[in-house]
Amino acid sequence: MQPTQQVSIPELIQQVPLNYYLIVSTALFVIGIIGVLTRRNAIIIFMSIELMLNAVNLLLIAFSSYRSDSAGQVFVFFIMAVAAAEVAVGLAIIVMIYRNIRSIDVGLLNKLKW
Amino acid sequence: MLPIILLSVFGIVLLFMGFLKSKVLLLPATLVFILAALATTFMDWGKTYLYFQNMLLTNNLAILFTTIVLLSAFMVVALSNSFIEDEQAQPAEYYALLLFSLVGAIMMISFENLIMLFVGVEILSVAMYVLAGSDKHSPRSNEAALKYFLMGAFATGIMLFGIALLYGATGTFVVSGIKSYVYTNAYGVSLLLYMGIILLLIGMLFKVSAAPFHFWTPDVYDGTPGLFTAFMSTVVKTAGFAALFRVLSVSFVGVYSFWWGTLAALTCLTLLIGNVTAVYQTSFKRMMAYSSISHAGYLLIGLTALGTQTKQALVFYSLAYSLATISAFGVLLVVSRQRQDTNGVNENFDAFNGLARQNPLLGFVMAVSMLSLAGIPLTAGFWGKFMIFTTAADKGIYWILVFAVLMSTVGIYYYFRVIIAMYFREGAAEPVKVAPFYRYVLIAATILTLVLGLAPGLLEGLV
Amino acid sequence: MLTLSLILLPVVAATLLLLIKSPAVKTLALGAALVELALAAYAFATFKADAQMQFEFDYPWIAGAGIRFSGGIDGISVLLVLLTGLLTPLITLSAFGREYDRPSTFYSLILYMQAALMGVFTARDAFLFYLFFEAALIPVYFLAAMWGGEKRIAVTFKFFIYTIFGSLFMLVALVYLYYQTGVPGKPGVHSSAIVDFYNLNLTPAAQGWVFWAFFIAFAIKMPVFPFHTWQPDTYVESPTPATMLLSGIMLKMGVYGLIRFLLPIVPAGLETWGLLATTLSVTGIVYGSIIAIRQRDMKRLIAYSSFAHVGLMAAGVFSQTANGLQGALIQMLAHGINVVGLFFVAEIIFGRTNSRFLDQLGGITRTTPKLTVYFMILLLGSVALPLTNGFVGEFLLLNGVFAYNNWLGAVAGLTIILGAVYMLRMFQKSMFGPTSARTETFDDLSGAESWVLLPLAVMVFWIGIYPNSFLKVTEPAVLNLLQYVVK
Amino acid sequence: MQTDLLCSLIPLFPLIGFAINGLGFRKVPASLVGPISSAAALASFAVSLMLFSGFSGQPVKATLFDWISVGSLHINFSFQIDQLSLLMLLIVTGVGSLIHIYSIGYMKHDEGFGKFMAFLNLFLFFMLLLVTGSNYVIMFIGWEGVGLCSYLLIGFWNKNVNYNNAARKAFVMNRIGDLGFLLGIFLLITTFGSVEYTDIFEQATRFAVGDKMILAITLLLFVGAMGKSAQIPLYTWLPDAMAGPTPVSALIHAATMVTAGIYMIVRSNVLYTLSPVTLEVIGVIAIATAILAASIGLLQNDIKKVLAYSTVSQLGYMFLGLSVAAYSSGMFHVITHAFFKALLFLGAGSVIHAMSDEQDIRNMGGLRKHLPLTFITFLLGTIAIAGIPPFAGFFSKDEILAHVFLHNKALWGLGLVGSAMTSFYMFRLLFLTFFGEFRGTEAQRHHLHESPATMTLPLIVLAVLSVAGGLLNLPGGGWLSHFMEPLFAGSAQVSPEAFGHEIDHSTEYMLMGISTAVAIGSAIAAYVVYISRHAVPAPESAERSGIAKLVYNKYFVDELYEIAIVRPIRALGDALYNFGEFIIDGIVNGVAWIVRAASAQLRLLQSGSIGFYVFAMVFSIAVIVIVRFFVRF
Repeated sequence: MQPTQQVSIPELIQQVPLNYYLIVSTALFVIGIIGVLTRRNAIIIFMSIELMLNAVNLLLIAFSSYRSDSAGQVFVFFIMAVAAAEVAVGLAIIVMIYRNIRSIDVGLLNKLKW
Repeated sequence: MLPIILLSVFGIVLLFMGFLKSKVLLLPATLVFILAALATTFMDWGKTYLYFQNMLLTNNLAILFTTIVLLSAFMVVALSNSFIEDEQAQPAEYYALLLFSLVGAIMMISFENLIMLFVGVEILSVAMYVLAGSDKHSPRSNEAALKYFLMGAFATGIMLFGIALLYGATGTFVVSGIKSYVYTNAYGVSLLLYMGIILLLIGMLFKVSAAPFHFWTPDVYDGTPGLFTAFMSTVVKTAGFAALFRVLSVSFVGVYSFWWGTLAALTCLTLLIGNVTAVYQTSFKRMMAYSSISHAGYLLIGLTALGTQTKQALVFYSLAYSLATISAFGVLLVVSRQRQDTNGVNENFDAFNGLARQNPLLGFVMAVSMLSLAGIPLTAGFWGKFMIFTTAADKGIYWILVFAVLMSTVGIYYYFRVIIAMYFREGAAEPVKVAPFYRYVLIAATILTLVLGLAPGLLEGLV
Repeated sequence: MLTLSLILLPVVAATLLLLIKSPAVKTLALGAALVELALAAYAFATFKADAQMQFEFDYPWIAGAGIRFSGGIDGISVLLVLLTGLLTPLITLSAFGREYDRPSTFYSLILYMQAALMGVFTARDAFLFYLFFEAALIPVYFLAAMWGGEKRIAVTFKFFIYTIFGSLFMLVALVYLYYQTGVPGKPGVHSSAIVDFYNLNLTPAAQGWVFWAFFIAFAIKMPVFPFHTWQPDTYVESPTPATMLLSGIMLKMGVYGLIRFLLPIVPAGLETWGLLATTLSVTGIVYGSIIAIRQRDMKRLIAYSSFAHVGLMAAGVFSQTANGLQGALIQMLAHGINVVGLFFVAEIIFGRTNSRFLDQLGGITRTTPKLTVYFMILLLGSVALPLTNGFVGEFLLLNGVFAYNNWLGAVAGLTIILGAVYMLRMFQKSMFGPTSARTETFDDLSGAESWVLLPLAVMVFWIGIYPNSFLKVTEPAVLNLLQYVVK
Repeated sequence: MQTDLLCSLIPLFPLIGFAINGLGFRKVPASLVGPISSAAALASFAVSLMLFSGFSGQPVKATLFDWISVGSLHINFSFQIDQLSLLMLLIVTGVGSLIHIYSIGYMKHDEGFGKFMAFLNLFLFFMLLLVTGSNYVIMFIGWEGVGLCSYLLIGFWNKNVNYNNAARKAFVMNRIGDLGFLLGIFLLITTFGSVEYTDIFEQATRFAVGDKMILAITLLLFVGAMGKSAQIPLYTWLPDAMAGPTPVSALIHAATMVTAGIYMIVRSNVLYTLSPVTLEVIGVIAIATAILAASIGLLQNDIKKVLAYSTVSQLGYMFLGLSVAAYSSGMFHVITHAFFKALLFLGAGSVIHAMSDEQDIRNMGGLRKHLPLTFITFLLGTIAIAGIPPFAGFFSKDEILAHVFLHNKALWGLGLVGSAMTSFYMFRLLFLTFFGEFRGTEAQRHHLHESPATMTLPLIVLAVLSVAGGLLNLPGGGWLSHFMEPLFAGSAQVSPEAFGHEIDHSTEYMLMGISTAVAIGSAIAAYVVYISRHAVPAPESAERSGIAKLVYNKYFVDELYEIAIVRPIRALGDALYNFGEFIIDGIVNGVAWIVRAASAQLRLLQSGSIGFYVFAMVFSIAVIVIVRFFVRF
């Protein structure tokens, strides 16, 4: 048992090499993209996009910690706030569509084309 | 930076005004608000100021872009008189959203920190998502809203990833900070930066509907109510190009050789897809969507050939394009509403048949705006193209010029289909009526187009 | 100021015409055109025959970029200014015979067209030239497509796009040239004055490209073989006043462009490609003439003949000789007069018989001594009979081409023979022979019609008998221009 | 100064006449039309006479104004009076005046009388320009102008499609020649830098005989002469030109215009002397034309056609003379031919007038009783052209043949054959027309009458000239050759050997004897066939065999031209219009089509499916990243 050492969160974060964060968040981001690509349900697509945003957040926090620069974390708050606003509008749109066509399958929405 | 504050406040005021029974005051109030914002914009004229802890920066270029955006918004609002008659419409909300979106646009124009860019883009976009779906009972409008929203959010994600990478590479969100990083590390900039540049550019190119990130444009323009389409295709595009210009000309100019080739390829692709696809359209509105893609292509030439001329070219082109586009949509709105067919409003080319005879003024306005969009001399559009072409020539990129010339020939083809319909085809005999104020706005826009076409030197020296 | 008023007067008049919807609109338009003629004639009469620009105006336009709103008349412009001034009132008057729908628009478009043409011929700034070059297209396009025949929409649309397509390449070339100019000691400052383009030192490769950009633009406008296919259809489908504007004045823009731009700016390009360009032009002469021989539609026949004639002008310009250039200049004047007259005759015949087809006509001369005489005079001018205007031009042009290349000159000379074949055939089939059902009753010229044809006939002989009144005016400018060609 | 004024007056009078009658057509009273136009012609004749009588022997030049000037090239509108132009002036105005007077009688009843007289004046104007101009371009004005008048007058009765076609054919064939002439002028300009006769001939004397440039110039100019003077292969228009009123045939297509080619070559004699090859070519073409045309004349039945082919044939003789550098002999024949051929045509006109526009000699016969004056003059003309001494034609033709004999015996022999044929067809014409029984309709017989005095007077004058014209240049150095000698000073200088062959008298008499015998023999043969045996040519429908068919149909030359030239050009015109234009336009439209097709395909990318759109975006990002970072370029 090692004595529990008081570690600051940035230090904790820095215990993992930066590249790992990069890889993980990129993986998360790509998973989000794949989700957008493969799903037809509007809500799940939307969730995948949120996943992409969170990948960005993770990355920003990692960079922020490594650089000891608070701007990155500020940005994360902005992203979260804006994402919330986006969710509000996005869900409203999805609801509106559901009211009209009784479905939220984006595959059905292809009246506008060519 | 008063306009940002003013417009936000005015937006809220408008929402409250929505509680009033009478909707009559809304339109003039909005116009006054926009004019007030416009007036305050010029308070910073001639100087460079940093606002809000170095988050925003105003200079003459930003003021000019803001002016174009506000002018476009003014015209769009002025052409929105039909809301008063429409039972379904909730004009107070619409106007408020328009004002809010303008705040976003101004932020995109004058950001100094990438956070502001992101916030501006989102404010503008979220408002647009709502406006795209404002015709709640129309499946077309719904579809447009969803498509715009999903794809817009997706593009935002990409852009954010790019910003994050840039941050990782440079450790700052400040535009000029990135610039100094690029200059100080001229020979060893990291891969993260390059990747960040690419992803950030892609996110923004999506907003200005450059190919191959343009796919949302035709569908969304088509489904969105015409007035908001006009707003989208002018304000969003102008703000988008202002933002692109700022990042490219300030932050990334040091690595010009890295991105210009990619941008040049995308420019050509945009020109090709926008112009060629427009040829086959039967819907005027959809054609305008492709036309907006093609104009994004011309504007991109200015960025690809980034140089001393670019600023002026972008400003002039945006102004010319906005004037012409809004006049065109203005005419379309009147005509499509009075020429209903089985699908509701008729937004096809044949709606314009014989228009020049039934209402010579509308015909003339439309003709001038089409000529301007096609870049025919004596209109502002010609000088816009001319200036864009000179930027390319200044950089010596003549092949892109030749390609653009070929594509503008294609462009003439589809713009002239409207003129042909209006002037040379027979249409319904009943006259098309236009409200007086509406008419003045159209006349003013047309005269401005022609004046700029005759005396392009008027705008000279402003930037 | 004179030059500026030549451009502005028709604009103002046309705009006023649009505003007043009075039945007197015709007369007002004619009046404006006559005032303009007086100005043009004054310019011609007081023009000093030297190589200098005269009656200049010069204002900043996009001052920072060195682009100026400047114009003036030199020996090369002056004939075309005169031609434009002379033909517009006649074209206006010639339209009196038919009631056009929306007359105020119709006549104002003619005047706008005139303004643009005046601008083209007097511009001293390359971009101003381009502006007018394109702008001239719009009124005539509207004239053609609004009042034209059945297939007018498709045909004129093709014409419009095709010609714009060509001139856009010229724009690229102009922008290129503009960036090659410089003011000593001031990097980044350029000039778009045409004269400054003359003194550029371009590499041969660049000259080649610029040559083609110019050539395509002007070749489509004139048109030169094989860029001509828009032309016959457009001439046929357009209402005759528009056809007259197109053939009488507008195609001269192309020839003028060759002289003003191509020759002095890219002499080395001309050195390399001139033979090919001349061969194309000469091919057009023979090609157009042979096709004209078999046409039954009078307008189409004249269209092909115009195509053939303009090929000779182009070849003459490419010959880079004083003879060729002088010939081209005087032939522009002559051809404008002849072709407008011939189209008017076709219009008169069509107006009376409702047919332009030669096999449905015949024997018209029986009742129409006046028409016959005027038609014959114009025809003689057109087939280049000595002492008529066509001869002077063709003589000098052929001489120039012959000096450039004997064989091409000989082939180009076939126009002398073939021109006689198709023109006389047209004359014979329409005027002579037995009358047909359509020509049984045929009124001779009315007063207005005579007033159109009389000045044309006078000009036919004036130019033919005393061409020096024009040649002397243009000579110094032409010789001056040729200095750049041989540099 | 005096001369200047007179020079300009000569062409001015007919121009004024043309202006009065032309502009005042249908307004000038019919009784004044004739006197005005004839007065114009006579005035010119009078002025010509004045010039002639006051002529000092030195050429005089009168410059009116600088016509076309470009750079160093100045083409003056100027006249030159010398021996040659004086001769031509006298012929043109003299014979022209007579024909004007004749036309008053002949055309009086035609509705286009005023127009006709105006055209005649106009023709005179251009012809006078042609012969008095002091440079090649002024000559070319006249050259083309007479072609125009010829066109106008051949197609004078313009309701008849065939006449119009004939007129057009004449103009176009002339134009073919004119092109050669024009190209010749261009070569003159490049070679000598001037078009002025005096300049050119002065410089030409410095050239060597056989110079390539001179060869090209002379050949090209001769092409012009071929067209104007109806030589092979450009002769077929002249017989067709008989569609015009008969005075026109006499004036333009016999006496004056068609001799322009000879005038031109005599004028340019220095150049031609410098180019023996050209002279050889001219000789071959000339003799071929002379014989071919004469042989066609043997079987023609139209009174004017016979005379037309005779003209072609006689023109051949004139060129034959030129081809052996016997320029003055050629001119001599021009003069005598003008007299007797004008006479014959006018006589034929008188016959046609009397026969109510009948021209087929198979329907004539025995006219000598009804038209005694016409008969006698026609007879004199026939004897003159047949070459029977001592009439004009004998001397001139004999002089040519004598020169040819010295130069080339074979050509001389062929010339003699032609001469025999000439005599035969002329007497055949005479006998069939004036002797035997009348073969026309009753109506025609009733109408037969001698022509009015305005018509017979010119006949008499011309008959006198035809008889006495030979006096101008009697064998052994006559007045004419002496008069013209200064013209050939240049030629004599550059190539003395081409001149100065004196024929010894015994040869000369022998040659005269032979040709006289041949002419008389042919006349007797004609007498035997058409008087003694009363032969009448077979009607149109009759079957003809072999050579007769070939000759009767004019060797099918017109048909040959139709097949070899006219139809291919027409077919080419159709082909170019239908296929050439289609292909060129197809390329233009094809580009538009490709754009549209591309548009139709490209827009399908816009499938409407969000999934695809996002996929496209992601795919594009991937491509951009891969290309940007992993592809090296």
